[in-house]
Amino acid sequence: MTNGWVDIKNTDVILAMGGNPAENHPVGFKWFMEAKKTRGAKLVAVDPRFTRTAATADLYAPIRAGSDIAFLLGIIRYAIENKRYHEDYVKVHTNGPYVVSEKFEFNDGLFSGFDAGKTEYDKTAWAYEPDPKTKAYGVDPTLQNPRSVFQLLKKHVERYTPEMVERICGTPKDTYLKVCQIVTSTGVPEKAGTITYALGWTQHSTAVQMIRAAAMLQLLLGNVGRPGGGVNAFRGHSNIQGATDIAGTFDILPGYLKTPPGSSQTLKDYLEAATPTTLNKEAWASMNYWQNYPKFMVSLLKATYGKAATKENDFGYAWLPKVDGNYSWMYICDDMYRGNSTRVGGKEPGPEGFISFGMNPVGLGPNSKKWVAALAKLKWLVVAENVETETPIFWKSPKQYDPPEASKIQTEVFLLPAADFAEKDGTFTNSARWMQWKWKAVDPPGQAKSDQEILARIFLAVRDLYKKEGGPLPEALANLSWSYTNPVEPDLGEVLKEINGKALSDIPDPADKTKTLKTAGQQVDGFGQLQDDGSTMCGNWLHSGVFTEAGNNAQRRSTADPTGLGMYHNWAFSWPANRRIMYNRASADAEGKPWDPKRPGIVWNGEKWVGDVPDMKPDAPPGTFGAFIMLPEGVGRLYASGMNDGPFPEHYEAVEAPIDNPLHPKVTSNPVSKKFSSDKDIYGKKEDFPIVCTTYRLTEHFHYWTQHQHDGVLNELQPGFFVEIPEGLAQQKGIANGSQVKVTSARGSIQGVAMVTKRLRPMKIDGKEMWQVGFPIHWGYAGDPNHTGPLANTLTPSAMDPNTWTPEFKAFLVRIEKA
Amino acid sequence: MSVQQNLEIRRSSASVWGSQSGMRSVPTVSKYIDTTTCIGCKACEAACIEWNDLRHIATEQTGTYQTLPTLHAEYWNLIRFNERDFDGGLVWLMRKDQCMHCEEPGCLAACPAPGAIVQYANGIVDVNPDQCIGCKYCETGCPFDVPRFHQTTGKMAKCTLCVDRVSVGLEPACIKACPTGCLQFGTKDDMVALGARRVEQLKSNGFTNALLYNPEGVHGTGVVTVLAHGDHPEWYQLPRDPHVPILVRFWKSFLRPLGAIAIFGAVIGALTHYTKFGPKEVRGVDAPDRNLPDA
Amino acid sequence: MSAARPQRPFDTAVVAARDRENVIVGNEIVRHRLVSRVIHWSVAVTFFVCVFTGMPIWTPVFGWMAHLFGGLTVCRLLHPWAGVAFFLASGIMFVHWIGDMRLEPGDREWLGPKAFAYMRYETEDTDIGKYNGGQRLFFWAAGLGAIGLLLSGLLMWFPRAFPPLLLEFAYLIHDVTFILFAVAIVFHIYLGTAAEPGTFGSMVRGTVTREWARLHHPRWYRDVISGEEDRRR
Amino acid sequence: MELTRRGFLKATAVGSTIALGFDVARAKAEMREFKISRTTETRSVCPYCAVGCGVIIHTLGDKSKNAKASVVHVEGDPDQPVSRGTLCPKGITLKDDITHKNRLTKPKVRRPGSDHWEDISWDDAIAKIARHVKDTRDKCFVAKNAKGEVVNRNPGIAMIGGCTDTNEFNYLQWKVITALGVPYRDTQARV
Repeated sequence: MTNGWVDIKNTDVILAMGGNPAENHPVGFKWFMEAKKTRGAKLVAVDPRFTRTAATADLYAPIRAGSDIAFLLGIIRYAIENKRYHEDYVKVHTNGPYVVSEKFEFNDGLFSGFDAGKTEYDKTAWAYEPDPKTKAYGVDPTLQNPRSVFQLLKKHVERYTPEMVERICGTPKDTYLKVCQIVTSTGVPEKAGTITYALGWTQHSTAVQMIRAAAMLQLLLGNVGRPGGGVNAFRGHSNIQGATDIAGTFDILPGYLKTPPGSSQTLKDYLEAATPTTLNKEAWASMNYWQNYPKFMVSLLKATYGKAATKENDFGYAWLPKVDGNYSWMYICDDMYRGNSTRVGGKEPGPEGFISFGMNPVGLGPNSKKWVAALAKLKWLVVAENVETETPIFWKSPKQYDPPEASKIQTEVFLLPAADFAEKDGTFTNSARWMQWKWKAVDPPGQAKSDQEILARIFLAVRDLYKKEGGPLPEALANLSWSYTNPVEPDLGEVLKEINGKALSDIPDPADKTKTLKTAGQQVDGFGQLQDDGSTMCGNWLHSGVFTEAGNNAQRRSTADPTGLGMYHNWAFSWPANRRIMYNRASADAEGKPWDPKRPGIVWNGEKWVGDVPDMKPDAPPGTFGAFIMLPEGVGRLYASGMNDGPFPEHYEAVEAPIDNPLHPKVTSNPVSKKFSSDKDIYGKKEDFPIVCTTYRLTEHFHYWTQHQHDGVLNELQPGFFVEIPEGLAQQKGIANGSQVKVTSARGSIQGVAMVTKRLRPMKIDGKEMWQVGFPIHWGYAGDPNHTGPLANTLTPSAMDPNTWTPEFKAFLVRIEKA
Repeated sequence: MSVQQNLEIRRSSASVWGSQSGMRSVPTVSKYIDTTTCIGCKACEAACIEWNDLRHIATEQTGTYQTLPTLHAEYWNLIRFNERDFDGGLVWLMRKDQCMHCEEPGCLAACPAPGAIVQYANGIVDVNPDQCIGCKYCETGCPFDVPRFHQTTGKMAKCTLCVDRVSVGLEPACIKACPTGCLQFGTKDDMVALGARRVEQLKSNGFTNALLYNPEGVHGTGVVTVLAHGDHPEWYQLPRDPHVPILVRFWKSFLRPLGAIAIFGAVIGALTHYTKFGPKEVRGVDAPDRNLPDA
Repeated sequence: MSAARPQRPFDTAVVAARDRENVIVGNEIVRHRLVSRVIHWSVAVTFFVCVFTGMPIWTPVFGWMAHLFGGLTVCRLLHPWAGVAFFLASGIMFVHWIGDMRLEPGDREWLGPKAFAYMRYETEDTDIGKYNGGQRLFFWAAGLGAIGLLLSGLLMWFPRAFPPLLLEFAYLIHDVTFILFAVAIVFHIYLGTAAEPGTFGSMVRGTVTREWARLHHPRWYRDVISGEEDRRR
Repeated sequence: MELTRRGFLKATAVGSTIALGFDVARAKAEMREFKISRTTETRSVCPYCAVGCGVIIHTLGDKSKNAKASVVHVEGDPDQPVSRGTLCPKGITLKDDITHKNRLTKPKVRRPGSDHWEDISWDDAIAKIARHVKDTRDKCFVAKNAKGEVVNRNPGIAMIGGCTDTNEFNYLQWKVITALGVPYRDTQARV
C-alpha cells in the first residue's frame, strides 16, 4: 500500500477492483464504510462476481476475468477525452512531459524491440529522447509534443472506447460510463480517490500491467501521494510484505537490493550495475535516492559476515551466491520436476532437497499435480508446520492427483512441529508497511519448537559438519555472523536490532566533522546514517529506524493522531523512516502547498516540510527535487521503460484465452508471458473449454489452514467446497442448487456442491454469450477429516506474468457438467 | 467477580406483582444494525459462539453463504443472506438475525415459569436457565421466532445480548467484533438517533424507502435495524408488523386468572351448597335390614 | 376388614363385588365391580397428577403445587406424560362405560332446570336408572375433554412442528377445556362424597345400600330387586 | 463464597416461591459470570491477512510457576488503530487455531518408499537433515557457471518461507540460504 488502512477514510471515491476487500480484508474494509458514512464517499466495485464488496457498493460493474487492462485504459481515455485529469499534477509530478525516443512504436499488438525467438523485448527501444544540450531527458512542459509521454499515451488509449470495453470486458456501456464518471470525478485538486486491489490483479499473465494501468490512472487524476489517494495493494498474508522486504525471493536481498548475477564478479561491478545514475539534473531534478545503494549494500554485507567482511575482501561479496536466470516459484517446481536447469548455456542440477517453513506448494499450485510429481523426485523434503498439510503427505495423495506408488517414491520426508504466531514473538509487517511487534502468549504444544530454533539448529549442525569434514566454500558458513546470545534460539529482539543496524566505529557528522553522529556500538537512527566504508552494519536498510537507541519502535502503542488523518506516527514503526504515506511530496503542488488544504500530506512551511514524515529531503525547498525520489526521473511514470512487456499497458487475453484479442487477433495473449513445456504443463483451448473460471478466498477461511481446525468455528461457518454457477448456465446444464457438479480444465477436474446464484451474470463478450464460474481455494486432501475437499489448484495453469513470475490463478478455461 | 449486583430487574416472567427489583434507574441499551454496511462476514456469528462457548454443530454446504437455515439452540446469531433482483440489477441483502430484545417481550409474556425470562433494568431480555423449565411457551410468544429448546440442557436458549459483558460495562461480543462497524451498541436513544441519521443519508442517496426497523407492535426492539428497502422487511426475513400474539395475551393475562377464579368459585359453590342443603340421604324411615350388629 | 369380624366367615358383598354388578348381597347392592373401580381410580389418579403438575405451570397462583412433585421442572417433565396416561385411562373408561351411558331423550334438560332441581333435592323423578342424565352428560363431556386436552397438549409439546397460529389456539383450547373440566370435577367430587353419603363407598367397596339405591337410582333399584325375585322363583 | 451465596439465595428462593410463585433475587444470582475477569492478557498480531489487526490473547492462570497457561479466549485490541478491537471471523476464532487437536506435536519422518509416518527425536531429525543438506550441497555446488564466472551457488536445495514467518525469522532464513548458497528461494508473496 502506498497509503495506510486508516487513510482510506479520507477518500472521496474508491475503485475496488482486482480484489474483494470486504471478503478478504473485512477489518480494513471498515475504513471504506467510514468514508461512505462520514464523507459520503462513493464505492465502485468491479468484479466478475457480485461480491460481498459489491453488496455494499454504490455502483457495481461486472467484468470478465482477466480483461481489467481494457477497462482501466478505457477510463484513462475517458479522462483525457473529457479533460477530467489533474493537469497541474501531471505536469509537475509525472513524466507526462518527457519526450520519448523515435524508436518507440506500437503496431498491432507488439511494441518495438520484440524478439520473436526469445519472446522477449529489447527495452532499449523504449528509452527517453535525451536533450541534445543537457543530455538529460527532453521535457515539454506544455505536454503538446507528439512524442511526449502524454501524447503517446493519449494515442495509445484511443482504441479503448466504451464500445470496445463492452466488447472485451462485457461491462454494459451505460454502467461503464457511470464508473468512468465517478472515478474521474477525483481529477481535481480538492478531491482524492483511491484504487484498491489484491490478487485479482497480481495473479494474471498481464498482472503488472494491470497495476501499472491503475497507477497511471491515479497519476493522471493526481491521486498518488495524497491522503485519501494512492494505489493500494492489499497483501493477503500477515507478513508477506515483510517477506518481500527482507529477501523472501531469489532476486532480491534485504531491502530490495538486487541479488548479484554471475556477471557481477566484484562488488565494484555489482554496485556500478545496481546503482542508477541520476539522469534528470534539471529543474525537478531527481534526488535519485538509490545513489545511496553502496551504503545499504556494504552495511548489509557487514551484518552478514561481521568481522570477516573487510574492505580488502570486498566485504565478503564473493561468498554471496550469484544467480543466472530465474529461480522463482514455478521454476523451482519445473527444475525439480525435470531434475536440472540450463543456466547461461550450461546444465546445472535442479533441487534434490527442499525446505519449507510453513508453506504448502501442493495446495498453492498452480497445477497441483505437477507439484506432487515434482516433490516425488526429491531426495529429501523438510516441512516445518503447525498442521499436516498436503505437501508433507504428497506421497499418500489421492488417486486424482496421480501420485507415483508410495513404494516408488524415494523422498525422505521430515515433518517438524512448529510454533504458531501466539507461541513466539517478533514483528509482522502489515500491508500498510507497519512493523508491529507481537508478544509470546503461550508455549508451543508438545514438542513443537519455534521456527527460529529449528532453523538455527539445522544451520549450526551443518556448520559443524563443514568444520569437521570441510567441503566447497566452507567460509560461506564459517564467516556468517551468528553471534546471538543464544545461538540455538536467537532472541528476535536481538535480531531486530541487527536488522536496524548500528555504528561499528564512530560516525562523523557530515555537517560538522568535529561532532559524531553515532559512537561505535550505538544503534543507528535510520538509513540516513549508513556508510559504505564498513563503519556501519544493517540487516535491512528499509527497516532501519525500527530499533534505535530509543528502543524497539515496533512496540510503540500510542494511539495519538494529531493530524486527524489516521497516520498514528507513534504506533509501531512504518518503513521507510516511519513514513505513513509514500510519495507524500506529491500531495503538495509546485510551491509546496497541499492540493487540498483539508487533507495535507506534507506542507512546505518556509524552511522545512511538515506533516507526515516527508518523502523528500526535509529541508529541500519546493522545486529542488522531484516528488518520486526513488526514481531516476524524479517523477511518476505514465510511461515505464523498465517493464518486460511494454512501456504502456495493453490488453492481452489470458494465456487460456476465451476469445481472440479483438484489438489484434494475431497477438491474443501477452507475447512475453511465460509458459512451461513439460508433459504436465497442458493449456486448454477455448473450443474444448468455453467457460471462464476464476478462484478466490472466503472470509470464513484462511488459505489451506483453518479447515484443519477440529471442531473449529470456521468449519461451522463454511463447511466445505462449492462452485458458484450463474443461474442461466445451471439451467442449460440442468444443475440444481446444492447438487454435485464437476469442473474440468485441461489439467484435471474437481467436484463439489453447486451454488447456483444470481451474483454471476451471463456476459456478452465480442458478440458471443459467455459464462463465468468460480470456486474458493481452502480445501484439499489434508485437513480435518470432516472438512477435506478438492484442491482448487488442480485446475489452474502454469502460466505467469513476465515481470513478477506470479501464476495466472485468476483467469483460465474450464467446462462444467452435472456430477 | 460476580456480576449480579450490576443489573436489576424490570420485569420477570410469570410474576404475580412487583417483579421490579431495586431502585436504580439505568438507561435502556440497544444494538444497532446497519444492513447497508453489512458484508455478511459472520464475525458476529463467530464472536457469539466464542464468547458464549457454544458447542460445535455440524453444518453442511447446501448452495448458500448462510451458515444455517435458521437459529439454533447452539447458534444464537445468524446472518441471513438474500439475493433480490432490484432496479434492473441485484441486491445481496445480509441481515444479522438474533433476539430482538423487545421492549414488550412476547417470550416473557408467554413464559409460565417465574423468573425464567427476565427483562433487566437496561432492557436486556434474558433466559435464566436455572428457572427455565423448557416448556417452549416462549417459542409461541416470540414474534421473531427466536427462542430455541436446547436438547441436552432441556432449557430454552437465545441471545443474551452478552448480559455478562454489558453488566461490567463492555459491549456485546458481536458488536465489538463487527469489522465494518455496521453493528453499534449504546443507549437506545443514541442508537435510534444514529439510525435516523443513517436513514436520512440513505434517502438522499436514492433509497427513498429506507427506514429504521424498530417495530411499535412490541413497543420497539432492543435491536434497531437500518433497512435500505424498508418497504420490504420480508426481503430481510423480518415480520412486517410483529406483536405479542393476541391469543397469548388473552390466555395469559385474562383467561388464566379467570379460570383460577372459576375453580375457586366452584369450590365455594360446593361449600355453600353443602351448608344450605347438607348431604342428600334418607333419614328416619324404618329400615329393618340396617339393624345389623355392625351397622 | 374380614379380620375385623371373626364371627363371620367372609364379607360376601365384597367378594361378590369383585366380579359381579347389579346384584343384591344381604342388604347391599353391588354397584361397581372391581374392574370398574380400578378404571375409575386410574383415571382419577392420572387426572390429579396432571392437575398438580399442570396448575403450577398454568399460573403462579398455584405455584406451591409444584413442590408436591419436586419443582416446576419436574412438573413440566411429568405433565405431558401424565396427560397421555390420563387420556389412555379415560379411553378405557369410555369404552368400559359407554354401554350404560347412552343418552336418553330427557337428558338434555339436565343441562338446565333438571340439574338445578336435582341439586335442590326437589326432583321426584322415579325413573332414574343406574346413572342419571347429569352423570351421562358428564361422562360424554369428560370423553370430549380428554380428546381436547390431548390434541391441544400435543401441539404445545412439540411447537416447532406446527404453525404459530395453530399453536396459539392450542393453548386457548387446552386452557378452556381445563377450566370447564376443573369446575365439573369439583362438583363431581362434591357430589360423590360430601353431598351424597354412600356414593363414595360405591367406588371403594363397590356396593351401596338398598336405601341409597332406592333414593338415587330408583329404576335401577327396581330392576335389581325384580331380577332377584325372578331368581327366587 | 459463591456457594454460600447460592445456598442463601436458594433458601430465600423456596420461601418466596411459596409466597409469590416467583423469585427475582435468584434470577439475578444465576446470571452468567464475566469469564475473563482474571485471565492474563497478551498483546499480539493476527496471523492471517495483512491488515495486521491487534489481538489480545487471554490465557488461563497468572503465569505463576505452577499454572500452565492455555488460551481461553481471543479478542480484538481496541488500541490498534486499524482494527480498533474489531476482528473478522478468522481473527475471533484464533483460539481454535492455537488449541485445536490437529496441531502437530512431535517430529515425524517418512522413510524412502514407506507408506507411513514414524516418530523421530528432534536430535535425530536435525542430524539427518543436516547430513542431507551437507551431502546435497557438496554434490550440487556450482563454483563457476558455464561462462566461467564465480557464482558459488547450490542449486541442489530450494527453500521457501511461509506467510507467518516474522521479519526476524525471514532475515535469519536469508542469512542461512546465503551461507548455503541456495538460489532457489521463494515465499508466499509470490503466490
